[in-house]
Amino acid sequence: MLRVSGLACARGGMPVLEGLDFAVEPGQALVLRGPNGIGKTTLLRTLAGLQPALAGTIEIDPDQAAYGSHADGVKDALTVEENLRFWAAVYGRDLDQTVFADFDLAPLRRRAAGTLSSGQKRRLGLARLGVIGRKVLFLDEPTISLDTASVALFARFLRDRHLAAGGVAVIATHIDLGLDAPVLELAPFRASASAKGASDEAFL
Amino acid sequence: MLRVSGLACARGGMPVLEGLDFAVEPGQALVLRGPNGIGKTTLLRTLAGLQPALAGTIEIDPDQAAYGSHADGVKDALTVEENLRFWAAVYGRDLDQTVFADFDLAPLRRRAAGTLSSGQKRRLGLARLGVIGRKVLFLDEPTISLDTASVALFARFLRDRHLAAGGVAVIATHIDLGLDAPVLELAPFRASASAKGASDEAFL
Amino acid sequence: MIALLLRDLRLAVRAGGGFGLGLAFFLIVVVLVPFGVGSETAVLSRIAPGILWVAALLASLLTLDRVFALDYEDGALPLLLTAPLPAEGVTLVKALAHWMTSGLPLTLAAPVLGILLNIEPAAIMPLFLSLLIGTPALSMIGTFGAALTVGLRRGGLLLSLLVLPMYVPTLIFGAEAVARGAAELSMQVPLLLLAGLTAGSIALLPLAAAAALRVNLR
Amino acid sequence: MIALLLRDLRLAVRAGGGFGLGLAFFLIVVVLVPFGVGSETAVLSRIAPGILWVAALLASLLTLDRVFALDYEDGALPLLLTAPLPAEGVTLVKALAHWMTSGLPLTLAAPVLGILLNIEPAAIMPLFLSLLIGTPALSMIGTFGAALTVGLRRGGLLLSLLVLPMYVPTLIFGAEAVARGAAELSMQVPLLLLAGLTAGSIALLPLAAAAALRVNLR
Amino acid sequence: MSIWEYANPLRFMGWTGKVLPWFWALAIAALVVGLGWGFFFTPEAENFGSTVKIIYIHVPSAFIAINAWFMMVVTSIIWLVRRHHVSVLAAKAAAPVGLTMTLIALITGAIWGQPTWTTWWVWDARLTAFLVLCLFYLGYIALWAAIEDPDTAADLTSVLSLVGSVFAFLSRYAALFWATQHQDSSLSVDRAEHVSDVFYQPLLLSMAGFVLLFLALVLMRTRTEIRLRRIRAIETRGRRS
Ligand code: HEM
Ligand SMILES: Nc1ncnc2c1ncn2[C@@H]1O[C@H](COP(=O)(O)OP(=O)(O)OP(=O)(O)O)[C@@H](O)[C@H]1O
Ligand SMILES: Nc1ncnc2c1ncn2[C@@H]1O[C@H](COP(=O)(O)OP(=O)(O)OP(=O)(O)O)[C@@H](O)[C@H]1O
Ligand SMILES: [Mg+2]
Ligand SMILES: [Mg+2]
Repeated sequence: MLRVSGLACARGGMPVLEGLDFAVEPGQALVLRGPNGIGKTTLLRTLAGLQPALAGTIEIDPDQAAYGSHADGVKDALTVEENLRFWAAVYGRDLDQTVFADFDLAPLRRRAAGTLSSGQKRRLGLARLGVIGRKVLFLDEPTISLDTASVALFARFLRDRHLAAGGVAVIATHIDLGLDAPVLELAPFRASASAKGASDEAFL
Repeated sequence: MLRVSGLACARGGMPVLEGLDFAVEPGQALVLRGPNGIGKTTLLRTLAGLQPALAGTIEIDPDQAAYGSHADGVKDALTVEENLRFWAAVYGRDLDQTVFADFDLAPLRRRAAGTLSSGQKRRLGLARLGVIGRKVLFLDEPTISLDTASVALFARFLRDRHLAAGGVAVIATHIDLGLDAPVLELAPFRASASAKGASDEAFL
Repeated sequence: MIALLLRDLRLAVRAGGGFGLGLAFFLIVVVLVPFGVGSETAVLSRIAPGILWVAALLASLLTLDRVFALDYEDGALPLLLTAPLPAEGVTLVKALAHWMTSGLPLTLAAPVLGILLNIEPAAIMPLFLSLLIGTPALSMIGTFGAALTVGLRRGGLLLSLLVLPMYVPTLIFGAEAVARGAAELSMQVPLLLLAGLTAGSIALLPLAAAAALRVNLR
Repeated sequence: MIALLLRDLRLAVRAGGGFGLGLAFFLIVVVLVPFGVGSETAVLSRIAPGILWVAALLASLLTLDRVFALDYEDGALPLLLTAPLPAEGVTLVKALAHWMTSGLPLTLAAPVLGILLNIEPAAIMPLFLSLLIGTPALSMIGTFGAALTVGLRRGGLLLSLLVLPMYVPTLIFGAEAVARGAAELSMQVPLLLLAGLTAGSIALLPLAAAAALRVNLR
Repeated sequence: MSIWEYANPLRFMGWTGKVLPWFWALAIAALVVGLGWGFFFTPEAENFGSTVKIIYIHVPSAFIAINAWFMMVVTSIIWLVRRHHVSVLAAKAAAPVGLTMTLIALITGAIWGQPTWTTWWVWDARLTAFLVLCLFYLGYIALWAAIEDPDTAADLTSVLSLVGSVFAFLSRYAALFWATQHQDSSLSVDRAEHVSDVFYQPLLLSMAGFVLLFLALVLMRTRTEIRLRRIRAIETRGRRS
């Protein structure tokens, strides 16, 4: 489903991580751990195809990846339902109504997203993952701003809806999601000072 | 230092919290707890004077309050040090150099804030609290994006620098800061459906 | 793609009168000019077509920073680019949405505003036609400029600096068409050139804009 | 307050040529007009002062959305308003920074651009003077408009709609001063009125702007 | 060894360091001789008077102004295709030189225009196209200045220079089209097209001088840009360790 070998990635022109090898099988999640600034976001962006890898290969089932960034991409002027309906349409799907229950959004359905509290907005951002029907999710700190009940809700969605259906998820987070998933500690993969690939290498 | 009685506050024209009474003595912190959307942000904004209270009184030592919002107000184009120097100047103070150690920013000092990772940026946002010299802090989810080490760093700053010097802090957070502080659960203060003060009340 | 177009139009409308604001700006510029240059009818009717074209350019410019910046700021842009839409399609749809909320209403309003500036009656139809054919090029060129500057916080002014020189050929052909129309000469050549410009922009600029977007989100 | 001014100027410079961009826009508008209205020297020199004033207005307008919006988006604005600076002072400093990065360079460049438009030599000094006296009012009025629209996502267009009508008196007195100067009449009256306008705006508008800011952040 | 090896920044610094003084020497020699000859040892043209001498600055600077842009486009394409840093830095270095040459051409043209056309400026096709070129230079430079990350800036400015060239070219033709519609074009520069032989040789020489000057300036500025990148690279390295 997802196989990464010898991956190195860079941010701001400097290598940050190198020598990453891992594979995630269907139904499995992988949690990325590491101190602030180690390169979790960078790794996820690379996996999602937003930036090129410095080295190594990434194999993903074609047309199955989706990226969930730090920011939600929620449109303040649209209602909760319109936001979700838009993303479903972009991915060529109908809006699956169960998502409102899954993310406790039913009472907020007709509210303009701009009037949501930070946690409610985040729930809406996560609910996007429930409507796009992608199997390989790359999630960057998905539980920010969520209270414990909402974190549990999200973990349940991941476990029962996503992974149970054979999906895969790579999740960067600082808190414990309560998922039974292997943890990849990124600290050992910090790029060494001698790592190749800095964009200004030629100038040294 | 901070005394609140009979406070009610509203968001988007609707009362969200009512009947709040509490006092925080010098050297003490108060943690606000409550599910997403209960009104923590609203309460903190009201305390900070950004929005008027519906009812009740707020007594704070004059010229001592400072607000730390969800967003950091960090300028991407300025360096870490320039950002902090600016805030120090706005509060009429010199830049206290210990802040770089307190928030582990010393190596990032000359970096443009726009190139920081989310956690590093957040540390910079929090470091502002260390340079403005205010005694009464209202903090809205200060630990978002922080790894555990940084959370501990922040808790230590609060305990050893701020509270130890007789400061006060009201903190909305979903995680455990490791501070020995009383917790105010907001759920019981949710405004009842009959609460007075909605902006469109006159039309009913 | 249609979903994206609908969303953008809806957002434009919700953000407070999407269609109206570009128009209103157009109107105001047209009203300001007589205050600046004085109200002599002869002078005004002489410069009216040119001023209308320049005002249309500026009104189109002023809405450009909406094209990508909003999606960039709230994080929707990386999500769109990782979605199963070709980046070229995204830029094309964005340009189309921009045209529908700025170029099109401007075109429809221009004849009326022309009357405010004492435009010669013979010039009204040419003005309308040339705007109709020319404004899509403006939107497409502008979208390219917006893609170049999307990473920059509030690149509005830089955007104008990049985009306005590229508007020059469109403006020249457009204004020329009106001038010829007013003089009852054949407008065929400038209009054809204008159409060529529009077609060329629509065919090629989405590629450049998509490349710029990808670089900016890297 | 000085810290805020310095920060704003520094940000303007870092954002890529703060001072230069307003100017460049001004230049471009001036270049575009002849493309629109044609190259007849007589017509151009007739409309030059008016066009320069309108262009200055637009250049000043286009930089307005930087005044508060950036600070609003990254959350610095509520922090500034809860800081020990009077909100009126904040708006005044913002207007000053805006003037220093837009109005002042425009004023200095206007005579040179006037030459491009074949302005009459007698009109150059009046143009310079009237811009020098009038542009601070533009910045102050614009800052008020920016304060009104700060809560709105991408209020740029709405901002122009609100601000441009308020620019009308400044434009009229400014253009009148230049017209009289060019005709070698006394410019004293329009210049005095312009000065009054500027002084009045600076005295009163910070209050209104601060009130608008507070409401918007509520 | 492939010729691309010479584009490695460090090697580039090596060989340009050696040739740069020669460029300077040749440029100065050609300019001194060309301009001196032109200014002091040519007759005055019958219809221009002594103002004709300005041609020795005006025409070469206009020539450089246009060709500098071509050079930037070519080096930008090389960057996009082969990702040679020096190539795009050369484009970056050439832009301000090109802009200055454009301004010199504009200003000398304006000074020349004052006695000949009795006005500083006319909206002639060539002049307007030149003004538009000036704007493209400004935009290109501003885009470089606005973007923090050097590689992003290199990519985006390269795309801009490509697309911009197409529009600059179109503008030139549009301006021609536009100018032929207006009587003012009777004042066109093109009328002075045929430069008689007496003026021709010194003109050629100062033209060569300007080309050499341009090359020297661009090499020098490219070297500065490389050094700046080098400082940046060393600084980031230092901060990381
Ligand atoms: C601001 C005003 C002017 C500008 C921007 C300008 C610009 C130019 C440009 C772009 C060229 C083309 C150079 C080339 O293709 O290599 C040129 C050439 C030339 N200009 Fe000017 N010009 C101006 C005024 C004048 C005036 C007033 C005269 C004299 C009456 C003049 C005489 C010439 C001549 C003789 C050439 C060489 C023609 C040729 O080699 O084809 N220019 N100028
Ligand atoms: N634009 C940039 N230019 C230079 N360096 C950058 C840039 N963006 C990020 N960095 C650096 O790259 C490193 C990796 O950043 P990244 O955002 O991937 O970290 P992260 O693991 O997601 O951290 P966090 O937990 O704080 O979100 C950090 O040290 C950061 O300072
Ligand atoms: N502009 C608005 N208009 C209407 N209702 C709003 C608006 N902003 C917030 N609300 C509502 O007010 C309530 C309180 O919001 P608030 O942001 O204070 O919650 P919170 O406790 O901070 O939540 P979170 O933990 O998610 O940040 C929420 O139910 C929210 O939906
Ligand atoms: Mg991160
Ligand atoms: Mg909140």
